[in-house]
Amino acid sequence: MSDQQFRLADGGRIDRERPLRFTFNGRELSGYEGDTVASALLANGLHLVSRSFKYHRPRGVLSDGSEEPNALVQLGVGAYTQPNIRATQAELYQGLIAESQNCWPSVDLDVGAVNDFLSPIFPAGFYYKTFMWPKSFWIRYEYFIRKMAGLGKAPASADPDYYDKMHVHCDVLVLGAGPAGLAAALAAGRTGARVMLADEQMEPGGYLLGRKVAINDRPAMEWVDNSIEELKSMADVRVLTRTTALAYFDHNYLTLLERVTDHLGPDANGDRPRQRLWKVRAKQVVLATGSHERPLVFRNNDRPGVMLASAAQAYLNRFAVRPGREAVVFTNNDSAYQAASDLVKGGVQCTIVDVRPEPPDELRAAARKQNIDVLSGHGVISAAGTKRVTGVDVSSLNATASGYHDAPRHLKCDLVLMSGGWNPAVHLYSQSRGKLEFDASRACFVPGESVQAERSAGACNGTFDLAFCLSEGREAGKAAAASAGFRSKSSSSSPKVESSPETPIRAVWRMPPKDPGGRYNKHFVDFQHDVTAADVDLAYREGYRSVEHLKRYTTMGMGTDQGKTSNVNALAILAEISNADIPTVGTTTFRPPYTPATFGALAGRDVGELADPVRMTPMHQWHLAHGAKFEDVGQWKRPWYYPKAGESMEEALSRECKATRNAIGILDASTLGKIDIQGPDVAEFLNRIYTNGWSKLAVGRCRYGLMCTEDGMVFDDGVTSRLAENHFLMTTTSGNAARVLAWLEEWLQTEWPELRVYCNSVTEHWATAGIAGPLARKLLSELTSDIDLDSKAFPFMSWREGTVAGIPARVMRISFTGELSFEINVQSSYGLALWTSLMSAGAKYGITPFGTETMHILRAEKGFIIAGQETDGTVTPVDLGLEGMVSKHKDFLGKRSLSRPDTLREDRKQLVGLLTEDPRQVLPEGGQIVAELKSKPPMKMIGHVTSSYFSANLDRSIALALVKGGRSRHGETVHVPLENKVVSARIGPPHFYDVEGERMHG
Amino acid sequence: MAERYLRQTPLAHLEIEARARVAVEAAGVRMGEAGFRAQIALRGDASSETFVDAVKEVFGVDLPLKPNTASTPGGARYLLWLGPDEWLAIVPDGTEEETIAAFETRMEGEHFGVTDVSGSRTVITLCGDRARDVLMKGTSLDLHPKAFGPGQCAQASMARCHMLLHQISDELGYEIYVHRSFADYLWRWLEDAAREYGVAVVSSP
Amino acid sequence: MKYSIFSLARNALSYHRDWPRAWRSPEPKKAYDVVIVGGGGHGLATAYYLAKLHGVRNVAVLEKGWIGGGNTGRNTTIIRSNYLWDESAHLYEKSLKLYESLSQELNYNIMLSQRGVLNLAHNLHDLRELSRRVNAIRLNGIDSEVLTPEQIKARVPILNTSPDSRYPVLGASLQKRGGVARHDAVAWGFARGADRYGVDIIQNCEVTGFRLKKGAVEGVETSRGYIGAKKVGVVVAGHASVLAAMAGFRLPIESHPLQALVSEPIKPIHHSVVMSSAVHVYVSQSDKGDLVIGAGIDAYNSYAQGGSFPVVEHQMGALIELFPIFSRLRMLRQWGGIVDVCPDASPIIGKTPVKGIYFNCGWGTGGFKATPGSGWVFAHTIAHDEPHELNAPFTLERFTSGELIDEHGAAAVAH
Amino acid sequence: MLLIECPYCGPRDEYEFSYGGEAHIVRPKHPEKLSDEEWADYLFLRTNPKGAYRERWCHAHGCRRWFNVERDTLSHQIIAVYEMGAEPPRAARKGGSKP
Ligand SMILES: Cc1cc2nc3c(=O)[nH]c(=O)nc-3n(C[C@H](O)[C@H](O)[C@H](O)COP(=O)(O)OP(=O)(O)OC[C@H]3O[C@@H](n4cnc5c(N)ncnc54)[C@H](O)[C@@H]3O)c2cc1C
Ligand SMILES: NC(=O)c1ccc[n+]([C@@H]2O[C@H](COP(=O)([O-])OP(=O)(O)OC[C@H]3O[C@@H](n4cnc5c(N)ncnc54)[C@H](O)[C@@H]3O)[C@@H](O)[C@H]2O)c1
Ligand SMILES: Cc1cc2nc3c(=O)[nH]c(=O)nc-3n(C[C@H](O)[C@H](O)[C@H](O)COP(=O)(O)O)c2cc1C
Ligand SMILES: [Zn+2]
Repeated sequence: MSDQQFRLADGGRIDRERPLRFTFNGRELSGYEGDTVASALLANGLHLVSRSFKYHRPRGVLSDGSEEPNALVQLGVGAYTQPNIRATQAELYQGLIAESQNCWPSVDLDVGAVNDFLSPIFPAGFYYKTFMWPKSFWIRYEYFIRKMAGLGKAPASADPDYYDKMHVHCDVLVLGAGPAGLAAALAAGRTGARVMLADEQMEPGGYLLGRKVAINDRPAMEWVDNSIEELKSMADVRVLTRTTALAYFDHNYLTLLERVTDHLGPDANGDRPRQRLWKVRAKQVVLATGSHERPLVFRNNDRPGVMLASAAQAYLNRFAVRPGREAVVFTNNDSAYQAASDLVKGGVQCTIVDVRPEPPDELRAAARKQNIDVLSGHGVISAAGTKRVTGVDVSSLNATASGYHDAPRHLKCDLVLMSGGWNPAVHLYSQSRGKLEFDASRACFVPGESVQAERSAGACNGTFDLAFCLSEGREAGKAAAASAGFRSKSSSSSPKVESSPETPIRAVWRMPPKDPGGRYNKHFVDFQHDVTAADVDLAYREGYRSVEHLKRYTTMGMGTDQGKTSNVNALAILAEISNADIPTVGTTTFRPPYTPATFGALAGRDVGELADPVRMTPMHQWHLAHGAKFEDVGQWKRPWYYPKAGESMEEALSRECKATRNAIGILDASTLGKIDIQGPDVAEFLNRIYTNGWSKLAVGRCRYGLMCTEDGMVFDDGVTSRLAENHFLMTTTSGNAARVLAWLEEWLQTEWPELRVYCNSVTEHWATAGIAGPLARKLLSELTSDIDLDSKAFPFMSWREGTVAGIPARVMRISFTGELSFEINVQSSYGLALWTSLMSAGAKYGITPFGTETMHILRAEKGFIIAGQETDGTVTPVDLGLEGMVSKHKDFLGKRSLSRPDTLREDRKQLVGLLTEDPRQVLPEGGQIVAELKSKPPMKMIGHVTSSYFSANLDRSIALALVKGGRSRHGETVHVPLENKVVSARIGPPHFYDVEGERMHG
Repeated sequence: MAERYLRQTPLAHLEIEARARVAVEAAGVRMGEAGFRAQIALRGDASSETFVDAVKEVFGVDLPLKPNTASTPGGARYLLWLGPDEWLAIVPDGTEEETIAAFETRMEGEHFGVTDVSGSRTVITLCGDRARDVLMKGTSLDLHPKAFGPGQCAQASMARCHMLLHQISDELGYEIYVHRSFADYLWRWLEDAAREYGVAVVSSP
Repeated sequence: MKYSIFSLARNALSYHRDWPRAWRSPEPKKAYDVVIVGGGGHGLATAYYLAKLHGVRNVAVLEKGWIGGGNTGRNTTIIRSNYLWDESAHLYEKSLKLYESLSQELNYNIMLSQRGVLNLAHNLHDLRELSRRVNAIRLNGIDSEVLTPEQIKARVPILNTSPDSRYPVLGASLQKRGGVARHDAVAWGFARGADRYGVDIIQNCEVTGFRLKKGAVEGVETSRGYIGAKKVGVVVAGHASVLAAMAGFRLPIESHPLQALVSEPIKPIHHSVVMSSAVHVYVSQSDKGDLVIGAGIDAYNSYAQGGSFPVVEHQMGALIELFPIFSRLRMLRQWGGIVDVCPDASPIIGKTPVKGIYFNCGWGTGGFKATPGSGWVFAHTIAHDEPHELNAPFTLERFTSGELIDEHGAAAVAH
Repeated sequence: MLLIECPYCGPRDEYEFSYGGEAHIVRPKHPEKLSDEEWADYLFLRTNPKGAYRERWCHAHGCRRWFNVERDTLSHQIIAVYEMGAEPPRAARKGGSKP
């Protein structure tokens, strides 16, 4: 076979100057720039492209666009490979590699095709009826079923490309750049409105790309080119090709996916993204998305070589490809006559089979002139051939189209073109929540009333005549601009085109079988999922009668094409079977996306390094340089511990803990939430927010507080300082900083607007270094001259202002470790400088940086809780043993909840300490506690371990736990059954070290 | 007085100057960091004459009352509207404390809020022909000249961060105020977003 | 007609013309002993067990649309019983047990695929919560284990377990008996089963009001006329508040959209179920080959069965961070359901302020796994006018006493 | 995706806001005087209607202000936006209407 022997000598929109090589199933082939994979395959005479999902039937190219159910290929190799790509949409590029999918060993010889022979026992829904015995075997059956299913293959490695997103606002968004869309965009653009025009094809023109029609007495594409040029000259107009509108959301928000560099092939994008997602907020939308031609349903209508008439016409005119030599054009409406006429001009012999007894005279006369036979009132009964159609049986239909008058007549052909009428592409309209209406004369669903600020124009509105498409588009564009506040300055008229009257179609939804009572089991409705008219019947018979049940039982319309070519046929057949009218049966729900959308594009650039912000403190680089291991706390990275070379985690922790208790440790506490609160009513406000009282806190002093939600459960804690009479600084846990600020604002603004209080986050303004340990005062005294550090002058739970290491600082004498400790806050630009000063001045004292883990151990030794670890949203202050902090004298958020029957229960889970019998044994956090051991589960649980560590300072393990009635169980021994052992421990009070608090007060 | 040379901006570790990919002339986008910007969070009642007068007196500019606008920069001190009772005041580096003190004195006995937040945010500058396209990748604000122009500001989310955006002029482009801990992420995000247009890194003005 | 490979083969000979209807579509009778409102999985299961186990056969299921078309038809089909609190663990475990023999019991293959469910931990806090949960579940006698990152990698090689990942995988819990099932089949199987016991399944019949007398129910007003009922069980998921309003009370429930999506079908690549509640993404691969992917709820109340786009964007970012090789695959379809969210993320199953009206709701984002168990306890409750001990803790009164069963724990969304 | 008109900043995308649930639930002045039932009602019971719904939103990524919105929970149409503390506008009280 010579290369591209089906390519016409001239014509088409391909670039003959740019020949391209590509391979299909390992075969080297050629095509041109401007080809799709499908047109290039057809130019090479290849019709067999793939195998179907279930029966592995040979399949060819059905359409020329994104509605394609059959011709799916695996495109590209290695990390670039993509499954299920429509050959009809994929543009050819140099070196493209495509393969058939879902077949083995090859598309020509596919073992899976046995399914076609077994199909009698595999009707719709067969799997619900079998594979139930023996019970344990389903997982094995499933293994094979899964292997058979699926289509293409996922790549085996990460995606080398990147994806981008863009937000835009516009006055008028026009979707579809066919005649209607172009006319709309022009009309809107001329008003000066911000217009955006998008079309999913590689170039604008829509339907006109594949037709030989005239506009203003010139080839229509000239008008298209001029229109685009004019649009591009307008300042506020954006034209996007290769851009599919995926989804229409609330409030005129739409997503569009642009294939920026896909058509160049891998490695050709340079710095450009592979695809770009446009997120558009449009004041007005004009839908001009055209229509899809419908297949006709007859026996073996799925054979390669059976295609849509409009597709064949497009291959001929747009791609200069002759899709066959002899064609039977099977139609129920006028549009296929033009296709036949074009094909004949392109050297294809044509016979028209029209189910209408009386097609329009002009059409017949025109056909006669071109020597095209027209068999009116006829239907195609079935197609012959396996991997390529070889002919059809036709006969004349009876009046009700329920059978045939004559014996079948065989027509030889290598191409069957179907035209079963047109489905307006109402997907986006429907997603905008619009209700569809059925247009009986055109036998299609059309948009009804607009729900959002949107208009449909052209074929997607059921307007199929070019002249009307143009005028409707123009009107829609003008009206949309006007609604967005833009009036047209000039009045221009629609371009001139010949209008041809349309005659109604004769909808025959399924061609009767040859014999009365014959079967429909090879009358394909949904090509991809091998759903036949017989399956529709079966579903109905078994009671799956709603169109939604039909869909789910047969999987009709659930394939990668989402039933663009099949749904209407299926529901019409269902209507016929159930004697209902089509609108009553209705459609299934249209859902986004319009065509499948790359996951990567939906994620955009928020992947890998940029997946989510990593928040860093001002001292972060120091931690990195000093080998810190980090812990994620919300988005923050916090040093977890600082292992020295060769040190294990345990060793490092032991060193950090001991250094802090015996000398001095230093912690980066910058992540703590800090809220600056000002105003005359702050104390009252804090009284309502915290469980304890605040009115009497003196200026210069700090106090620990607990916050509850309204249902009485602890949700955050922290120290708040009084900076001045009307000025407080609240600290929160690192993870809750934003939540607490939002909580404060919510109450202030929505419930207590009378309180004169302003809150501002200063979390990031301050960097905080906490120094703790017996030598902390000594170190600090070397770095400050203007703060009196004496315990009387600067007692525990107070703060002072001064200079530390030459930096203005606010120093708080508070302690989470139980040691003498100072938290030094400086403006965060100085954070690193403060830290390094402390480190160098502290070197002689053995200052030791410690991370969150050591902090947790030290505070657990003291029995200090961590909100979120000792609490989980079900723990009250009383449960924590902090009833002393629950004010009796005032109301506060959550107070009333503490006196509900359940919160008053004596046997609630309460915070206790646990000491394991074996002091070397560290309980796992999350271990469940039982009072009574059984030999095996189930066992009654009475609580769980919330915190547990090996305490180097105590040289034994310690743990905190929540235990039912725990406070009255001190002294009891309980057990923690683990996967392969049981650890026993004794309950005691939840503090283990310096119970009197001498160290921190010292 | 603190030893100012001790300070570090949150982007210092990125050594952004060394990251320039293309020559300034060829770049669609120019980015830089304007660190150490002295900022004061200001809260008060816009309907109170005392407050409005105090602002005028202490900052030397009118309190911007129109949402999403800033008082004209150029002067040493200006304010950005953040909310109906909330503004961000920009003052010369080093004057924040005295300004706050002056304001507190002037507002003695009134209900107001004034807080030094100079360490909270750094400023990423963004200009060039494609600066707006870069921003549009990360925020859903309408930044078309018909909707947003010089002198306007807005708080919004940008990438996965919170930002305060201020358009200085057509030529000088935009300033993005971002919280310090997010600055590294946002810088890298923006730089990545700009790469298809060519990025040049410029020293802050 | 019993379903089996033999009956399939036999029917093949007659071209499948003789299959009977899976369920009838009768006209509603004037009155029933029990009317179940809502033809989702839970409602159908309730009717089935009422008829089968409690001998209450004069039952109608009233469905405003088509059965199985609510959340039953739009969920990510994850089944597991690894819940933290005893009350939940017992209830969900009952359900899983029923699931394990449901295909045989109903003679309808619901394709229960116990391929194991993994819940990932991405930070130390997650890990601690996960270990607490696993320990509790084990001590409740339910299978559950903790996996190390190496064990996770061996089970799910395509998962990104690199420590440098933005969401590093520090560990996971695994319930081997967990998995997925074919959601439609669950509804249809129960419908067919209930129908065989004489239950009337009435579709396109919307309940629009209750007729009450002296604080007790007498019947329901519907789009197809009045239907008398001695007892009414309401199982309408996202519409619970709407029905409660008709009966004159309010519930601690808010309705939110929950979205899911599927990819195009591909050859098998993902053999287990992976859930990450921290980053809100849940993935399994259906038998058809599509990846079924769930997200978190939309923040606001809604009755529109669709959600908003930022949720999907977020979910996709997390998905690709966890499964980098999915980046070039494509989303085929996205949709939403309306979930009935309870403050403590646990269901409400029991009596209401109106005598004779029972509610079963609040399953929120995670009730598919409970379908048989929920029907089983609800049938008991209706039949005996008394909760079974399994659902006794799940009363409406717990919101007054404070005895909540807080299953938020590590999972804000508990599929 | 919703387009919400912040009363202070103008229309912004939904994800700039955080949601606050049902509006006009007033915190009882004297919780201690309430029965458990009354307290539970305040804490947990919600109308959650299908149709017009008054709810609170906060412009979290913008001006940080809370305000009220009346929105149809089925069509998502926004019927009214009004400031905290304000009475629902008249039009809003009538319930849903077409754009
Ligand atoms: C996207 C998504 C993912 C989920 N993923 C999981 C998961 O992985 N695992 C899991 O366990 N759960 C999951 N769930 C939750 C699960 O789907 C539900 O909890 C469960 O299906 C609820 O079943 P149901 O029968 O109670 O409700 P539904 O199936 O919703 O049935 C309620 C029925 O009541 C009908 N109804 C409503 N009002 C009326 C009226 N007035 N009159 C008559 N009929 C009425 C409705 O039409 C509907 O058919 C998910 C949910 C969603 C939306
Ligand atoms: N019976 C007939 O003869 C008949 C039937 C149908 C159409 N037509 C002809 O078709 C033309 C219709 O013009 P038109 O402008 O309405 O439609 P069109 O088909 O010419 O253009 C629609 C365009 O929208 C694009 N599109 C569709 N969905 C899209 C999406 N989601 N995102 C982005 N782009 C999308 C398509 O790629 C196409 O280019 C007229 O010329 C008409 O005569 C004739
Ligand atoms: C587990 C599961 C798998 C699904 N698989 C597919 C699929 O392969 N193809 C498809 O088109 N839809 C699939 N769907 C989605 C349904 O088509 C449909 O969107 C969903 O049931 C919600 O109904 P609605 O879109 O009609 O409102 C699936 C749904 C679920 C719950
Ligand atoms: Zn605002």
